[in-house]
Formats: sequence, structure tokens, C-alpha cells
Amino acid sequence: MPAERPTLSRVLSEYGIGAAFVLELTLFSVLSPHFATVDNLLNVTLQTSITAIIAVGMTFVILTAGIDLSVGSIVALSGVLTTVVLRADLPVPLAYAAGLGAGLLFGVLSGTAAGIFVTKFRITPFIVTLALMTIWRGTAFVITEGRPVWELPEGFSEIARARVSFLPLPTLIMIVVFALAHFVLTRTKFGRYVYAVGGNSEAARLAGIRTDRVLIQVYVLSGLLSALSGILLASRVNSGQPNAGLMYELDVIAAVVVGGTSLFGGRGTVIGTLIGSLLIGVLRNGLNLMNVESYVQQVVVGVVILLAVMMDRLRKR
Amino acid sequence: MPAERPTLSRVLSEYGIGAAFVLELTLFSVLSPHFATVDNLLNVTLQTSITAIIAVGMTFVILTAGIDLSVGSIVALSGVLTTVVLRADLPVPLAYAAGLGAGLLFGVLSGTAAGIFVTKFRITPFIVTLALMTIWRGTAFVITEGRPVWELPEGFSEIARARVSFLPLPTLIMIVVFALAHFVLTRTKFGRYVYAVGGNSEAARLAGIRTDRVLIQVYVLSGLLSALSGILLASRVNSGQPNAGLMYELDVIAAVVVGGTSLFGGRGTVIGTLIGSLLIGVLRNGLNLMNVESYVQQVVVGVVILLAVMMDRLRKR
Amino acid sequence: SGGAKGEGEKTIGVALLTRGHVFYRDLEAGLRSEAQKKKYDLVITSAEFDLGKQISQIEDFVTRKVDAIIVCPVDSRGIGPGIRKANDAGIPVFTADITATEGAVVSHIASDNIAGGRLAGEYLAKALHGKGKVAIINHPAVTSVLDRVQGFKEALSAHPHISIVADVNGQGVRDKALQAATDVLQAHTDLDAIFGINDDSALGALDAVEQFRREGVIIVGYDATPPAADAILRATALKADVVQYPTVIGTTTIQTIADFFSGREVPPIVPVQVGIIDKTALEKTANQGAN
Amino acid sequence: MASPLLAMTGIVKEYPGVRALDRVDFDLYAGEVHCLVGENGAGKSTLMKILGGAVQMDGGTIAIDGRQTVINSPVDAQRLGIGVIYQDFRLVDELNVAENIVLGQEPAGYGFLTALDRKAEHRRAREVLALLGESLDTRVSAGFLSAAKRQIVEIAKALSRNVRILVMDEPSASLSDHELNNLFAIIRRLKSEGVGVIYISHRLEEIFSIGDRVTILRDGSRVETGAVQGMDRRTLIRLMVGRELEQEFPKEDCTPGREILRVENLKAGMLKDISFSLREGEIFGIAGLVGAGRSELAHVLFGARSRDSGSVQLNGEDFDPQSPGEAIEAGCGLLSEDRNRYGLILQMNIRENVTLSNLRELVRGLVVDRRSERTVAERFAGQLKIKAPSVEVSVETLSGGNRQKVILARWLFTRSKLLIFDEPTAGIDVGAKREIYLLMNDLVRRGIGVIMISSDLSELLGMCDRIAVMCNGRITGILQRQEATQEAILSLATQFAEAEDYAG
Ligand SMILES: Nc1ncnc2c1ncn2[C@@H]1O[C@H](COP(=O)(O)OP(=O)(O)OP(=O)(O)O)[C@@H](O)[C@H]1O
Ligand SMILES: Nc1ncnc2c1ncn2[C@@H]1O[C@H](COP(=O)(O)OP(=O)(O)OP(=O)(O)O)[C@@H](O)[C@H]1O
Ligand SMILES: [Mg+2]
Ligand SMILES: [Mg+2]
Repeated sequence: MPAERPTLSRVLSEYGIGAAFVLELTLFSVLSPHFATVDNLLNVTLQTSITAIIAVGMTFVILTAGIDLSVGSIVALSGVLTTVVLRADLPVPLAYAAGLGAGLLFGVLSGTAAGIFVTKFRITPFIVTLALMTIWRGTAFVITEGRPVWELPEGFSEIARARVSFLPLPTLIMIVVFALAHFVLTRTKFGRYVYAVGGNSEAARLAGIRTDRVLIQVYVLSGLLSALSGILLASRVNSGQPNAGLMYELDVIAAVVVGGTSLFGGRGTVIGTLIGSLLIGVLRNGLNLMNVESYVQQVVVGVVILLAVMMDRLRKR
Repeated sequence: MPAERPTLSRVLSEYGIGAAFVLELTLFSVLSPHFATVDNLLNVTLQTSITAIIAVGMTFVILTAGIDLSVGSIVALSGVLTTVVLRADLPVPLAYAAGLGAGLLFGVLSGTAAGIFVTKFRITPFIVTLALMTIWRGTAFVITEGRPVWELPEGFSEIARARVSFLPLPTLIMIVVFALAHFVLTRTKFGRYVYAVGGNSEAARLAGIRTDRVLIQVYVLSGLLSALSGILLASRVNSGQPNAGLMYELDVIAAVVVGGTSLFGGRGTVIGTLIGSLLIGVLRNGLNLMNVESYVQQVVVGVVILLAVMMDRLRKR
Repeated sequence: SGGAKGEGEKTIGVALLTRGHVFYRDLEAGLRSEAQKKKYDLVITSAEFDLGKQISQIEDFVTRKVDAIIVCPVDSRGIGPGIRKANDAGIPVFTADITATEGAVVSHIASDNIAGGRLAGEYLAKALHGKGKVAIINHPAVTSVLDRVQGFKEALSAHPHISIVADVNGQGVRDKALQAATDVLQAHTDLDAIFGINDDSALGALDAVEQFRREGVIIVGYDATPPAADAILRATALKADVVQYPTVIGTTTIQTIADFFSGREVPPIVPVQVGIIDKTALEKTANQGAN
Repeated sequence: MASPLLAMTGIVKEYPGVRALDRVDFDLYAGEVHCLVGENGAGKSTLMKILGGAVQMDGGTIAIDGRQTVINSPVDAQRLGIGVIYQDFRLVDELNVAENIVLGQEPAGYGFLTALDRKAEHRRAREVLALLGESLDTRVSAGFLSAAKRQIVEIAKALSRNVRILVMDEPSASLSDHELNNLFAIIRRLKSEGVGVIYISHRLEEIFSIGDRVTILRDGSRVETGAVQGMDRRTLIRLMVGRELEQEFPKEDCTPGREILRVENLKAGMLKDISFSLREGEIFGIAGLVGAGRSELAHVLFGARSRDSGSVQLNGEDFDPQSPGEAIEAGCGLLSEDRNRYGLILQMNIRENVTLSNLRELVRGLVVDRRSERTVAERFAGQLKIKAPSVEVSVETLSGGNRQKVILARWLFTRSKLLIFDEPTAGIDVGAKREIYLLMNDLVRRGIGVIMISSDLSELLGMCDRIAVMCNGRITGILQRQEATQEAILSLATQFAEAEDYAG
């Protein structure tokens, strides 16, 4: 995890997938006149921001050799909870505080629950978070009876639509989250412990690290960031959708792993995750821009992911 | 992996989840008058057979510390290929040979491809099979243009409906597949190597095991069994459905892991997988019989899986 | 449930396609409200687009010996084996919304998706004065959607100056539809209209259009769910919606079954009206409601 | 003389930043024991890995029976009759002892579906273990075994193959004399059967009792090859480290201060009635045969395992840590015997491994101060002579002994009041051992209490103020430095062994 100033060329060689990403950008610029416009590139970052933010939490979890399948359902339920509370008859600033608070708090609680099951009951993260995934999804449907929550206060949809100078707010949030996460992972004690626990949890425990606490913290982080994404998504679609975030878990894990993080823990970076997320986001965007048929798109996405990772491996030989 | 004669009590204590399963059976028998009938129990085995057969291949893959996300798409595409070939104007016995052959051959080829990417290009199995998952799914849609393949020869739907004495044929096939797999894993050189490669692949290599070959073989097995399931499913629904097997990968991995196989390789049994598959299958069936609302079902399924695995862990303390 | 059934009490098994879409929530609501009146017990399951699962659910109904089964098939042909199982057990089967082509079905209660798609196409053609560029926010994994798109394209084919420039997969859910629609708007700055294959798709497209502040793009949706109706009334880019009356499909289905139970003859196909509504139509019904 | 069984000539191996082997020549005759010695990181293991097909050489040739051969993989090596006991254990934790011993030698025929004869496997495994004088339960999973037992299985695995060339890379690092004698008996027998044995060890007395010839490597180059007979310990050490080494055990007398640890009637698992105390500035040795319970005692004191009853006081206060974290906070450190499994985070670099247990001290504000962290790591790397291009290289690339030094550095950096060293010098070269002893002197001088568990009796005798001897979970005696002799320890170490065996 060396992290001196990352220059472009350093990033490319270290985060191997970077070269594939640059190639992808170049290709789409040539192939579609609509691709390399400021507007579209901002658009891609806006679209990617939702899953990319989740991918940050997932990176922490996977670095500890865990996995979090509940992210997509947390997106849905946090969006639902936030919007439900927003609809309640509260004065405006309070409604927002309570709404956003409810969504984020739920993410934290879900993460805490996951962490406790993983550490105190020693249940494998896959099962714990799979169970939470179906439980939260079911709950979102029970609460809403399967209908979207709508008729929200005027300003809510502005959150995702706002711009800070030219940057969409979700993009800005994504950048901040990545920067913080990079800092935490490479510079702080907690980050170091995350790598240690993922690398060899028994050795980490014997080195005096409270491994259980570290594990709970990463699941809380993942829950919190998923909830944050869920709220942003709800704002984007100006409603709480119980079916939001379906299958996000696979997309997000794919981004993390394409970005070079090992599912066996102890190895990986959030910069890799950022590139992985963007690589996949740009791919979808580019193929849509080029009007590639949706069935064919699936095939192309699979092939490109395989090629990108292969390029990375061959170069590292 | 001790495997002397498994008596019921041995199975229960060794395959920890067995106790949870027995409890589940007892509960449903008490709660629903429709549950503990021969008909319904056969019905459950028939319903479970499709995913349980895939779960056998998945167990081998996971034992080597790999993963196969492509199973659901193989189910779809093998069903599509088989039915497409069956519709071609061939004399009956040849049509069946060619149809089933095409489906199974595809499974083998997909597995070979996965194995080669994993071993020769050293790409992590998650990415390889995720890519194949979207590629095959897309291909199935491209071939069929999104519409099911139907108007099949009369006898095709009989495959899944046939009974051998009182046993549904898919159930029988499932039993045979499990028995063979149990034998292979516990009694043969190949089985031993699967555990060795999953437990410590470097140690296995240094002991003179051709680890690459073992890995390719497990992916081929997983592909083949997925294709077999795909054909059974196609026969059951008497058509080739391009969207068949959606999300099977999660269901199947859940069954394997609930059954006690470690995602980190080297630990697990197919008997555990069988119990894991049945536990989940019975749960769905029982909840349907008890008229539990489908959203609530999701919640209950999640909670029960968590409890079952927790019971297992607490008992093993 | 599970207890001894009183005289005249009937249990009906329902195998829905999904419960993740508002259309089916409405259909289900129709089923429930009518069943409550008739004092029927409903056992509602949902296959979530998984045909194998749906067949298993029907098998579970057969095991339970329900008095009738309602299916919204995941696939018209593929559901055949499930229906035959029910036939073998002598349980009457009804299909709602989507037909079944194999096995014996007492009655099919539905609106016609191809016709609905055609309505959407014709509305757009008129609104565009026979000229323009159109995009489809599709979800081509579901038969009913394939039918809608087929009808839509048929209607447009009569208008040579209208071209379909994009056909993207929004997976029928609002967040994914939003993403797909955003890309379409990026690629086609001169886009005139969008057809969303259901309301989540149309509303996702609306989110995109509003976020781009793209004037002049019009959207037609499908299902006329309350949020969509609201958007139409607010004079947004969403101009019209194909209405099926899922609640009516639900209530009609139960009424048909009631007729069947009471020994009356029921028709093999019970049509439920489809239509298309725009702001004017909505305002009119609202006024009627007020009167 | 007949042509050698094995001739390796001009072997070159490069790693990024290191030339691990620089044109090394090495040969071996049938029926001889050829020892290989050298400092940590000299290239011994690398040479043997090349022979075993585990890694590929960058230059040079290998001839067997005078015929040039290519060894591209472990399979090739096996086919040529080469068996290797690797320094870092290569057992499959999930397989049981018998399965590990026969791994890769399952019967040929019917391809991979060949049925296994499990009874025969267990029989075979027991036979081989019996040769080593061990009666391990062959049904136990390897993951449950202690370091020493794993070592024995590793040896058995190699012995179970019919090899012509047997490589043993530090087989004795965690063995006690008892097991070692059995091992030597086997080696002598193999010799008489015409097997060529390559033996690597840092315990030089072993070289003199078993070796015929010895080759010395230094910094990847061969320094000398000669008959063991003509060589004495001093010369050997001089050739290895490149200078004279005065006094192997630089024990300093240090007057013990207050009592810092008192253990009374401790019971836990196999441990019974453990009582002893330790004073500031004291080095307290614990001797015993493999499986006597020494490591278990260490783990219990350190809070890594729970205790059943008894009391422990640290600095006069009750000490019952529920986790290693608590123990470390209270000022207790444990260097575990199995560095790869329980010590190092292999993916991390040297710097990160060294500072892991005491990051707190390096945190400024929110962040870990990279500069001072690096200074700390470099200081220890220098002090312990860790051989690596920089402290930023991953510990995975280090030689066995250098890995051990990294883990040692971690505990030196924690400023504990009580340090428990479990086999601290396993795999460490003579020169570095002396550095470690000097460091221990340093620690005691600062008033730290040291418990040293070791299977190397001469080291215990050389460095400890008192030596407790354990057998079957009990302390059978505590000897003062003056009364401690090899014989006295051995007799205490076997005191209960037989009696309890019969009882059990
Ligand atoms: N995979 C690797 N990558 C980089 N360097 C390596 C690698 N493996 C070994 N080395 C380096 O090669 C050199 C020789 O290591 P080797 O393991 O052969 O030493 P050794 O003589 O066996 O030492 P020890 O007595 O400590 O076991 C060391 O400097 C080591 O750091
Ligand atoms: N509760 C127990 N009951 C019986 N045996 C146990 C128990 N706990 C541990 N053992 C076994 O007792 C042995 C004690 O091992 P330990 O590692 O403490 O011994 P040691 O003296 O350090 O020897 P070694 O040189 O093998 O490390 C181990 O083989 C361990 O598996
Ligand atoms: Mg070595
Ligand atoms: Mg020990």
C-alpha cells in the first residue's frame, strides 16, 4: 500500500487496470462523437457515483476478506425510510434532518448487525449479508407495500441535482468519499489494521489488534455508505423505490475486484476501486451512446471486463 | 472429510446444519397439514433438484477456493441450445442426441473456458465467471431475440415429468449426482486433490499435483452439471427460456455455504450441500404452504438461514 | 390459515409474475379487495420472473389442494407443465394479464399488451405530427414487454418519418431507467420522444429529461400509476400513459372465479379495457370524481 | 570417484533488487550427507527450491547421474527422485496427517478417478512416523498441530517417498533433542542405502554430528566446500559470517529486581498446576519435549487462550487478559513459534510488520507518521541485520531467518515489561543469534522480564538465569543456572511421560 503522491503514470503502472481504462476512454472518444464532451463525462461520473460510493465501503470489507451482499437492499430500504420520514408532517429543516438521519442510521445499524453476526457468532460474511439482503429487501416491500414513496417535499430532488460550480453534487460527494477513504486506508491506524486483519486475522489478533472491532467497523462503514448512496439515489429519482439497487452487490463487487482488490483480503486500494467503477460505468455509457443493442451490450461488457483484467495480468508478468 | 458409513446421528452432528434441518422439518409438519405428505415431500425434492445438482458442481469449485457465477446463465443458454437443436428437422432419436449433446457440450466448453482463464491467465474466478455470466446471458437473448423457444417434440417435457417407480426422474438424477460426487470427493484421488488444492494450492503443487488440471476439471464439472440442470429445467417448462436461472448463482452458493463449505476452500462436503439445498427448498415450500405473504417470506427466509447457521456455530463451540 | 374451512369458504392460490412493480401491486390489490368481499382466502406468491419458481409455487398449491389457481405466467408457453399439474389434480386455473398457451385454462382475464403498445405508438405519432426521433426505454426480458414494444413499433411503422434511434435496457426499474435514459439524451441531442415500457421506465426517463432540462422531449408511459398520473397532470414532459386497469383485472378475475364456483358458465377470455390517457382525460375524470 | 549423483553448476537466481544466487556450484554423492550453511538470506533455500522445481533458475545447469536435466516443476523433481522438506511448512491444513504424508503419491491407474485405499494410507503414514519415533494420531487435521508436530509431518512426508536425493531445509528448527536423534538415525540409514542427503541447519553442532561435507554460502555465492572432518566450529562460523565471532552466548549477569510475574496453580487445557514467578531483569527459560505444553502456557499467559483456574499477577496486579490486545496493553508480549501462521502479515512490508503492535506510538494527530515509522523499522532492520533491499519490501520475499527477525523486531518495539519468546531463534543464523542474545541482555538490563521457550538446550543453558522444565503440561522442576545441565533437564523432561501414557 505505498501511497506517495500518485502521479498519472504511477497510477497507471501500479493500478494496472488504469491502462485498460485509458484505452477504453480513447476508444470511445474515437467511436462516438458524443462521448468526449464535458457534459457526458460529468454525466458518467454522476451515474457512477451511486455505485462507486458503495464500492468504497465494499473495498474495506473485502480487504478484511469479507463480503457485503446487503448493499443493494440497504440502498432500497434507506431510500424508503428517508422518504417515508420526509413525508411525515414535520417542519422543513427537521423533516430533512430526521429523514436523512433515519436513512443513515439504518445503514449504520445494518452494518453493526452484520459485524456482530460475523464476529460474535462467527457466521461467514457471505451468509450474514445474504440474509440481511433478503431481510431488508423484504422489509422495504412490506413498508411500502411494493409501491414507490412519492409526493416528497419540493427540495428533496434538488440534492442529487445540485451542482457545486460545475460539478454535480453526487460526483463531488464521491470524490470526497474516495479521498477520505484513500487517506484512511493509507495513513491511519485503522487503515493499517484493515489490511492486517485481511492479511492474516489470527496473526493480527496476536499482534494485539482487536480484530472484532475492526471487522464491525468495516461493515458499519459499508452500511453507512450504502445508505448514503440510497439517499442520493432516492433524491435522483425523487421517490423511495423498494426495488432500487437490485443486483448492485454484483456490480459493486465487480468494480472492486476489477480494481485489483483480492477477495481473499489484505491486498487492494480504493484508487483501484475508483478506476474499476469508472471503467464499468464508462463502458455502459459508451455502449449506450453507440446505440449497441442491449443483448449485445451484455456480451460486450463481459468480454471487455475479461480483456481489461487480462491486460492487467499480462502486463504484470 | 471423514466419510465412514454416515448414519443419521453422525450426519447430524458432523454436518451441523442437519440439526437445523430436522428442526425445520418438524416445525413445518406441525404447522401445516399439507407438508408431511409423501406427495409434497417428493414435490420438494423435485423442485430442489435443479439447483441442488448445480450446487454439487459449485461445491467442487468452492472447495478449490474458487467461485462460479456463470451457472445461472449456463442453465439458460444450455436450455436454449438444446431446445433450438430439438426444433431442427431431425429424426427423433438423432434430434434428442444432438439436442442434449449440444446443451451438455456447451456446459463443458464454458467450464473449460473458465478453467483456462483462471489457470493460464491467472484471472480471479470471480471476474472470469462474472464475465461469462453476462456473456452467456446476452448470447441466450441474442439467439432467441428474447422470446422463449417452444413447439418442441412431444416427448421432451416427459423427461422432467417421468417417474422411476415413485421417484420423479429429476429427483433420481439428483440423488445419483450426489452419491457419485460424495464418492468422488471422499474416495478418489481427484477428490483428495480438490481438497488439497483448495486447502493450500502451493503445498499441493509442491507435492507434485498438477493444480491447473484439477482447477480446470472442477470448472468443467460445474459447467456440465449446470447444463444438465438447464436441460432438466427446459424440459420442466417445456421450452428454452433465455431468462431461466436468473440469480441461481446466489441461491446455489447460499446452499453450499449453509451446508458448511468454506468459501476459502479446502473444507466442506456434498452431504452438507445436499442438506443446505434441501433446507432452503423446504423453507420456501413450507412458507408457501403456510400462506406466508411473499414479502414477509423474504424476511423469514433471511432470518431462518441466519438462525440455522447460528445454531450450527453455537453447537460447535 | 390451515384450520378447518367453514362452509363455502374457498382458498385461491395466486402466482404473480412479480410484486416489484406497481402494476402488479394494483392487480393484487384488486384481487384482495374482491376476495375479501367474497370471503375467499388468498395465498399470494410471486415468482419474480423465475419460471421454475413459478411452477414450484403452482405445485405447492396443488399440494395444498386449493380450490382455484390464478397465474400471471412468467412465460406463456413455459407455464404449461405447471398448469397441467393443476389440471391433473382437477383444480381450475385462471390466468390474469398474461395468457398461457398450454394446458387447460378456464378463463383468461387481461388487457392486450400489443394493443396497448399500439396505442402508445399512435399517440406519439400524432403528437409528433408524423415526424421525429424516438427512443425506447425497454426491458426486453419479459414477454409482456416484448409485446408492448412490438405493438409500439407496428404503430410507428406506418409513419416513415419517425425513426427509432435508440432502444436501451432500463430493466423496468426507475433507477436503472434513469441511467439508460441519461445516456440516450447524451447521444441524441435532437431526440423528440421517449416510450417507457412501464411507468418506472417512463418516470426514470422523466427524471433524466428534467435533469438535462431538455425542452421539447415528450414521454409516453405505460400503466398510469399514481406517480405517473401526477406527472402528467403537472404538465411535465410525460404527456400520456397507456392505462390498463390492473385493479379491475384483479377484481374481474375474482368475480369470474366466483361465477365459476357458483356453476355459471364463464367466457374463455374476459377482456378488460385498455386506453390511453393524457392531461385532458385525467382532468375530466378528476372532475367527474369531484361531481 | 564415480560421477556425482547431483551436480548443480553456475546456478544463478535473480529477484528484483537481489541476486539470490550468483553462479553457485553444488554437488552431492550417493550415500553422503552434504550440509549447506550460511547466514540468513545467503541463498540456501533458494538453491533447494530450484532443485525441487518450486522456482525456476535464471542460469546454470543441473545434472543427475552425470546427465543434464531440466527441472521445470515439482512433478519433474519427483520423477527424478528428489524429495524436499521445505523450510516454510507446506502442509494442507484441511487434510489429516496421513493424507498429507501420502499427498501426491496416491496410486496411479484409472486416471483421477482412482479409488483410494484409506486404510493403507494410514498404515503407511503410521509406519513412517514410527521410524521417527512418533505416534501422532494420523486422523488429526494438520491445521491443529503445533509447529513441531507439523515439522515432523513434513519430514515424514518426504521420507515416505522413495527418493534418491533428500533435501532437508532446517528440519530441526523446532525439534528437541529427542526427535532430532530419531531423525539422525534415519538419515544414517538412508545414507547406507545410497541416498544422498542435503542438510541445512543453523545449529552448527548438527553439522558436525551428521555431515560428511559442508558447503558455505555467503550473499548468494559459494565460499567453500570441504569435508566436515577438517573443519572446526570457529572456522565454519568465520566462513559464514566473514569474521571471527567471539563468545556465542554473551550472557551478562544482571541482578534481578522486583517480582513482575507470579503464576499460581494455573490450569488450562492440558496445563496443570503451573506455578512460577519471574523477576525484573531475569531470563527465565522453559525447556521440554515437543508437545510438553510450553507454547500453550505462553498462549494462556498472553490471553490468546482462556484459562480454567489459577491466578496470575503482573506487577502485583491481577492479570487475566481476555485477548492479546489486553495483554499487550498491560505490558506483555508474545513472539509466537510459528511465524508464518501466527506472526507475520505476509502481504505487508517489513516496516508495517515491525510497527504493527505499537502503531499508537507513531500516530501524530490522526495519521501514522510515515517518516518516524520508517526510521524505527530501519533502526531495527539494521540492528538485527535483516537482509532486504529496503524496509518497503513485502516480507513474503524474505528468507526464513529474516522473517523471524522481523517478528522479533516487532516485539522489541513494543516496550513490554514482560516478553515471552517462543522459539525466538528458530532458523536464525549464528551471527544473528548472538545479536539477539545481546538484545536480550539489553532488555534485561532495562528491567524487562524475559521468558524464553526453546528447544535448543545449549541456548537455554547459555542464556537463562533459571530454567523450568515441562512435561505433559506440568512443570517438573525449575533449575538454577548453576545446577542446570543437559542431563538434568532431560531427566525432568521425561519424568511423567511414560507414567501418563499408561494412565491415558
Ligand atoms: N520471492 C522472492 N522475491 C524476492 N526476493 C526473494 C524471494 N525469495 C527469496 N528472496 C531473496 O533471496 C535471498 C535468499 O533467500 P533464501 O531464502 O534462499 O535464504 P536462506 O539462505 O535460505 O536464508 P535463511 O537461513 O534465513 O532461511 C534473500 O535475500 C531473499 O530475500
Ligand atoms: N486441551 C487439550 N487436551 C489435550 N491436548 C491438548 C490440549 N490442548 C492442546 N493440546 C495438545 O497438546 C500439545 C501441546 O502443545 P504445545 O505447542 O503447547 O507444546 P510445546 O511444548 O510448545 O511443544 P512444541 O514444541 O510442539 O511447540 C499440542 O499437541 C496440542 O495439540
Ligand atoms: Mg532458508
Ligand atoms: Mg511450542
